[in-house]
Amino acid sequence: MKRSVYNEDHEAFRAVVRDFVAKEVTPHFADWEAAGMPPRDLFRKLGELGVMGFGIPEEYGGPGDTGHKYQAIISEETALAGVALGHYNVSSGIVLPYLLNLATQEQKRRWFPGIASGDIMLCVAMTEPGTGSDLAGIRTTAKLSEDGTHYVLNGAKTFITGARNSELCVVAARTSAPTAEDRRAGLSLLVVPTDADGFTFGRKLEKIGLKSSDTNELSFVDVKVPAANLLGEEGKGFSYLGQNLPRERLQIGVSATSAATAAIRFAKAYVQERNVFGKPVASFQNTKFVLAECETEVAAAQALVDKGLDLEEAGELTPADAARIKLFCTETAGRVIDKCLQLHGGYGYMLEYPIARLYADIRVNRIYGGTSEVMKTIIAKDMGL
Amino acid sequence: MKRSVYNEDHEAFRAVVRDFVAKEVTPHFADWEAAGMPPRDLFRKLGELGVMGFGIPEEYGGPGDTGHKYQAIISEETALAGVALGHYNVSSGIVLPYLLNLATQEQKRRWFPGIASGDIMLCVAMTEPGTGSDLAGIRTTAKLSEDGTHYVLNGAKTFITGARNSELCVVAARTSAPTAEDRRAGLSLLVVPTDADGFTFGRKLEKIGLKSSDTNELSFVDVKVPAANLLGEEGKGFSYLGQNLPRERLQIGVSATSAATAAIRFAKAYVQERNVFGKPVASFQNTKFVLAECETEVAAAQALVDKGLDLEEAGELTPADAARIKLFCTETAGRVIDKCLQLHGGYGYMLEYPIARLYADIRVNRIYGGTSEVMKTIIAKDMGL
Amino acid sequence: MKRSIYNEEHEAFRSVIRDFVAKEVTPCFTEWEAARRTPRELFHKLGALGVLGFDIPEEYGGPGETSFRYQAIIAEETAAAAGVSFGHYSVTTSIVLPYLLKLATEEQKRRWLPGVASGETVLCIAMTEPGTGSDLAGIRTIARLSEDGSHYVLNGSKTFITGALNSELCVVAARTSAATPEDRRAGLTLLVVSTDSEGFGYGKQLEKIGLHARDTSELHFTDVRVPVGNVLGEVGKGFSYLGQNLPRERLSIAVNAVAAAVAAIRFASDYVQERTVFGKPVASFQNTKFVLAECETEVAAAQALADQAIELDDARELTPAHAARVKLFCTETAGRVIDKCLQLHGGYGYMLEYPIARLYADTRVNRIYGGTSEVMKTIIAKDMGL
Amino acid sequence: MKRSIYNEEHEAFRSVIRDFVAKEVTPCFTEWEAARRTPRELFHKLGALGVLGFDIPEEYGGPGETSFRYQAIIAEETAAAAGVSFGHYSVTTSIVLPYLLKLATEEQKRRWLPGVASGETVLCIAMTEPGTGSDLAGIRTIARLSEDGSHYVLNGSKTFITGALNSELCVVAARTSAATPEDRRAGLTLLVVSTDSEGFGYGKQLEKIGLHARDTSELHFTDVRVPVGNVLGEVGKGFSYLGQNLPRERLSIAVNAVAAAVAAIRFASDYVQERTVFGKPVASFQNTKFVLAECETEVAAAQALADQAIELDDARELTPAHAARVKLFCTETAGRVIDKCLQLHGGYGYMLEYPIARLYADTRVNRIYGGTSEVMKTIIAKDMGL
Repeated sequence: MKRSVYNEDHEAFRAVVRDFVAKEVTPHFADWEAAGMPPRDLFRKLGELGVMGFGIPEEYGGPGDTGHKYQAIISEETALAGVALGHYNVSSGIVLPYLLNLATQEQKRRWFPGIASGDIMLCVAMTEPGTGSDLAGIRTTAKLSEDGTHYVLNGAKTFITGARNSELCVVAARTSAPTAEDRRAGLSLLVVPTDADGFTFGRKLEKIGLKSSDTNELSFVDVKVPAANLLGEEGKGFSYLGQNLPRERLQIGVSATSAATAAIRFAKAYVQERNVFGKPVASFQNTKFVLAECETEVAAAQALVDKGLDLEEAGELTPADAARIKLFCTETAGRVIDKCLQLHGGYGYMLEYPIARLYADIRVNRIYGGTSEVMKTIIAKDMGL
Repeated sequence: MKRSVYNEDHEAFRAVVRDFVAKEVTPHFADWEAAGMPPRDLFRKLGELGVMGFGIPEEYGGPGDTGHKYQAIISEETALAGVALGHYNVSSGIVLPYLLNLATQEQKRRWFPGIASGDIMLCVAMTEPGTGSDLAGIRTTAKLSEDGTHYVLNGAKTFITGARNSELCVVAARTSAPTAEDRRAGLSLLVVPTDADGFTFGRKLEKIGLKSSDTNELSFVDVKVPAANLLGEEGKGFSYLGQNLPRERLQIGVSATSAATAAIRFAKAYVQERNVFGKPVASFQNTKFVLAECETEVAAAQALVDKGLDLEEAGELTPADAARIKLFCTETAGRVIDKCLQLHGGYGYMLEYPIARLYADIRVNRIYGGTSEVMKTIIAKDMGL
Repeated sequence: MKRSIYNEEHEAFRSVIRDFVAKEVTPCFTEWEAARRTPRELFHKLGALGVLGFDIPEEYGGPGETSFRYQAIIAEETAAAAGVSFGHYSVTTSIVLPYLLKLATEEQKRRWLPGVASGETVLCIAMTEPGTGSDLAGIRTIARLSEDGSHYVLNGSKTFITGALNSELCVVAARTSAATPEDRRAGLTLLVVSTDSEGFGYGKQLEKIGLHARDTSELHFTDVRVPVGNVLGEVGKGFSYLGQNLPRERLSIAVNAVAAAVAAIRFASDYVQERTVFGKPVASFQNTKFVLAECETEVAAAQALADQAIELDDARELTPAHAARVKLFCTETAGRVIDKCLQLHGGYGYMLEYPIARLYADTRVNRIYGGTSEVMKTIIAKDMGL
Repeated sequence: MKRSIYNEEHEAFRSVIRDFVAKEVTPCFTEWEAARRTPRELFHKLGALGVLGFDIPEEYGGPGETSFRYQAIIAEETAAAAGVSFGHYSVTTSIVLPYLLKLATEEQKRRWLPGVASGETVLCIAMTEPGTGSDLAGIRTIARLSEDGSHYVLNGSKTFITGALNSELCVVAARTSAATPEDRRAGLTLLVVSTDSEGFGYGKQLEKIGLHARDTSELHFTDVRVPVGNVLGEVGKGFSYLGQNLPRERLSIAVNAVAAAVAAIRFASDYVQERTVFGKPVASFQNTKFVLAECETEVAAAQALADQAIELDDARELTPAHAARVKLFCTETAGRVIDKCLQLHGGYGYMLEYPIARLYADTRVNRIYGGTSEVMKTIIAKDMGL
């Protein structure tokens, strides 16, 4: 169905991104998957393309606030090509907004130009082994030195995406103990250079999919973090978390929908090429109906996402709206990609077919950024239940 | 989620409709269901309200072309109230458009003022016993008299909605035999007064739901229809059929979505009132999750419908778009209403609860206006499959 | 798929039932639906057929203990025949009679059971009250013992009572003393009340989505005198009696649901083979084939599960959690299958003269009564240690 | 739910297998997955255990005809233990061996079967060719008889060959004469090819979504000499031999799928009881309970269906359409159930060190291999007369 969320500028940008993906990503993607991450240089190229610093004011080398649709286009184009840009979205879509909100003038000067150019990549370390999404249970500690010049960081984190390609890591740590009244008190955010002494990479976790980005355990042993790297106010870390979640969830919805669109495209091409019993698979009624169902569900997901993009631009996207979009689009994408794989028969199980990768990759979409169950909790609350 | 398809004029109109429904429909609806149809007078009241003649030019007593959104609002408001306006939508949404497209100047003068005022209600007779949706198989014949003044109509029709409350019936009949090359040749549309000699009502069909509108068998025995009541050209009947289908399907999508919205509203009210084991049903996690899922799916359906309304207004709604909307919204409504009934427990099976009526009513939405399977066929063709 | 739970004797019984259904039920069923109840005589005929007194000992006019297989066959032959039923037969036989078998005294058995077996005495049960739903601890109907201790005086209202219009005796759950703070369930007693007692009033008949051949009513009790000799079991222990027969009741619902699904597939298979669209039989479309193949496969699984449970029931090993699994699975499956089979009928599927339409309207309640799917899940999860 | 298909002897066998899995498989399985194959020695150990030669007559070193129950137990104990497997064990034992049992001559049996039973000779099969998919009539690999009639010269390529790296013999479907216009299936012959023959080349190993402990490869044949004594069955009748054992193969896939689903539920139950969220165990949330109750119920039905089929197989009554129903239902159910159980693990469910992640990646192919769900539906619909 005809979409109406993008204007001509957006479409011009889309053409640039598509071109970049075709030249710089698709031909190398299998290598990146084998290596478990893209080359560090990818992000410098993205910096040259001007897409690393969305939201960074022009004075610091960024394009200023451009609205979220440009980022949505990047998600769409990579998903449609069946590839990914490593932890690009973590850095630009998830971590950078923390800095945009919380960094001081001095910090901005120090970090933003490098981020915009792709020389500084960002990751974030929240989850700890055993705590899951319950951030109030964080046990990593950051003790201020006696002279007040630095914090001493100790602890362990897990599920850290993109750490091996990042220069800075935003770490949630305890600067004081929680209080009886408030389990969430005492958390602070520190910006930690990944090359600091005592900052160690642990195991690289093996995942079902998303093979082209690294997911790690980290451990901190007496890491010295300058006090000037405190992000926001000490002890207020918890309140900063999740402020950007609606956008992050919208973004997941965008990319899930595009992945589903790509899956339909792959399946359609496959069933038209492939013969069974002397007839193209596409000629069977079941094939037609399954793809028609898929396309219809994706049309609804796209309408919902597009609505979300417009609401976001107007500053009207509520947290519950974002939850609805994430829940619907990721559940839809899961179903659709599963059906499109099925139409590939045995080839669908072979990773050289992009549909197999999509299947393995997409499973985590119903989990990260808040599981479907968390989304339902948010929506039910919004309904007054 | 915030909707953006309606402007202030629409919302003012909505308030009028809501008021009408609350005063003139809801209090009497159970009686209409018991009677199997609403009183004939309802449509005169709707005529006074000015909603019987959408599309009829002002010179014939109508409001002119107002765009489809006003009709959508009527569907929404009736569905949200869990009621229906008899065969209002058949007359105004399905049959009137044939007349708007095909009637001659003289016919318009003869019929439109009465239609706009609610004095002339319309129904349409296509399906015949045994032919189903295969209209090329029509066997009802209309033979032109020797003097060319009238046709003599003979045959039988079935599934005719609203015939007992209609003054005119558009009948598809054979004015000549089909040709070997074209099974569809020889069909013509005749506008037949329901009080004509030989126009007989057969059985009233018992349905699972939709108890407030009559569905009938009709038979024609030597019914004399003036030649001046031929609609469009003789023999071109088949080509006229289905021209308005995209709008009709959009309309079904609108009302299915609103019915699902109503179901969620009913279920929410029920679970908040009702206690089980000393706790409100609303306090159980399952209740919350089920309603959150439902609301999310309906949000997607609503986004899709709203997109459809905008496209329709811009003249850009393709037949495949309409098929997508109908398929998605009716399938969603089916699932959602089923779940909302379930939350009512045993009460959900009792027809005095509106959810039970919705359940019985909605089942046909996946069938009429073209089944889900027909929609899939249209969509697959549009996908190039 | 080939089933193994029936032997020749069962099949002989099946053909008796099939005959009966064809002669006595199918031809009149539409009338019964229009009348919103079966004729009372149906139960006399069922008594003559010998199917009203399963498990009633021979001394009281019954056939003695009987495998559930016979009831399963009845479910299969009624639902599977044409989506018909024996009205509230399964209520009297599978739900209420077991209370009497379990709790009635010798004297009560002599008084009631022969009539039940012959069809002279049809049974119904009154638990739910307006506003209490399935929370039986909230029952407010009161039975006050008379001063001379000879009878109870019953006052209150009940709702959702199936088959009351055709019943002679109604098992009523009533409060004989107040609930205690420690035990909300204390003070309930079961009374067997004659429906022709003075003060026993029928309220409005409830209109349902389907199941039109069985009446569902409200009841009102105004100073109804119930002899103390009609107390079932011990005074005050009513709550503990409730639900003891639930596993079999749920098995019965499951078996009915599977039979209905089997019937739906048959109706749809017949329909799609007769009916042509665009000059081709509907059956020739791949979608039709696939949908029916899916349906039949799911029903094969449901049937296997139900058959296994029938065998466990025979061996007295059907636990409440097993029965919950069987009910949940079979009713959910039947719901999906019947919906798909209706869809294959197109517009005809919405017309009640087609049995598929009736099945659709009738079976929706399967996922609700006898405990909703949600209640089943609660029971199963508990059994899983969750 | 209580199962009735196993007796004490079966349970004794089960505990042997359980031990073996715990000692020989689970500790090394991650390594095998990383290596993308099991060590060849595994099959010697399995031979010593006596599970490689089911149905091989005693005179050839096997245990004679054996109920499928033993293979079902192996499926249950491997999948259910920790989502592990014996590599391509089920291919050699359930898929390829039956061809030899059915078609081999006396001389061939003497030559091959003892080694198969002992684990000296492991089997694989090569049907699919690049570009032909499941349409076996399109096979282009050619076996040309030598002028002296002593051997065939084999040329061509195959793909999707499971376990070839660990196999000594490969059953290859090849064209010994051209297809005729009347019969596209004519001219196919089965040859038993030694994998160490000259010209027998391993192509690239295919990367799969899961099932990493079994190798899947392309094969290339370049002038491979195959003695005429290695023709299996009659020349030109290859097509008619294919698929004769499919019902059991499909039953085997179904049984594996059910075992995997059972394991998934166990992993999820354990996880949700250990894991806390917002200070409460995940198990305490109603959604968790309901989801697991649904899963367990669906798996109970799948188990009942599969058990019924195992009994039918024992009685030689498992028809192709029955087997198709069982495969369709059990693999679709396992797919849904494993997906839900993964979801309950949250982010951990996506990490391959958790067995649920492995199960998810491994079982996706169940709905595809051995005939896709769509092929199953086609078979079932035909059986229904559609």
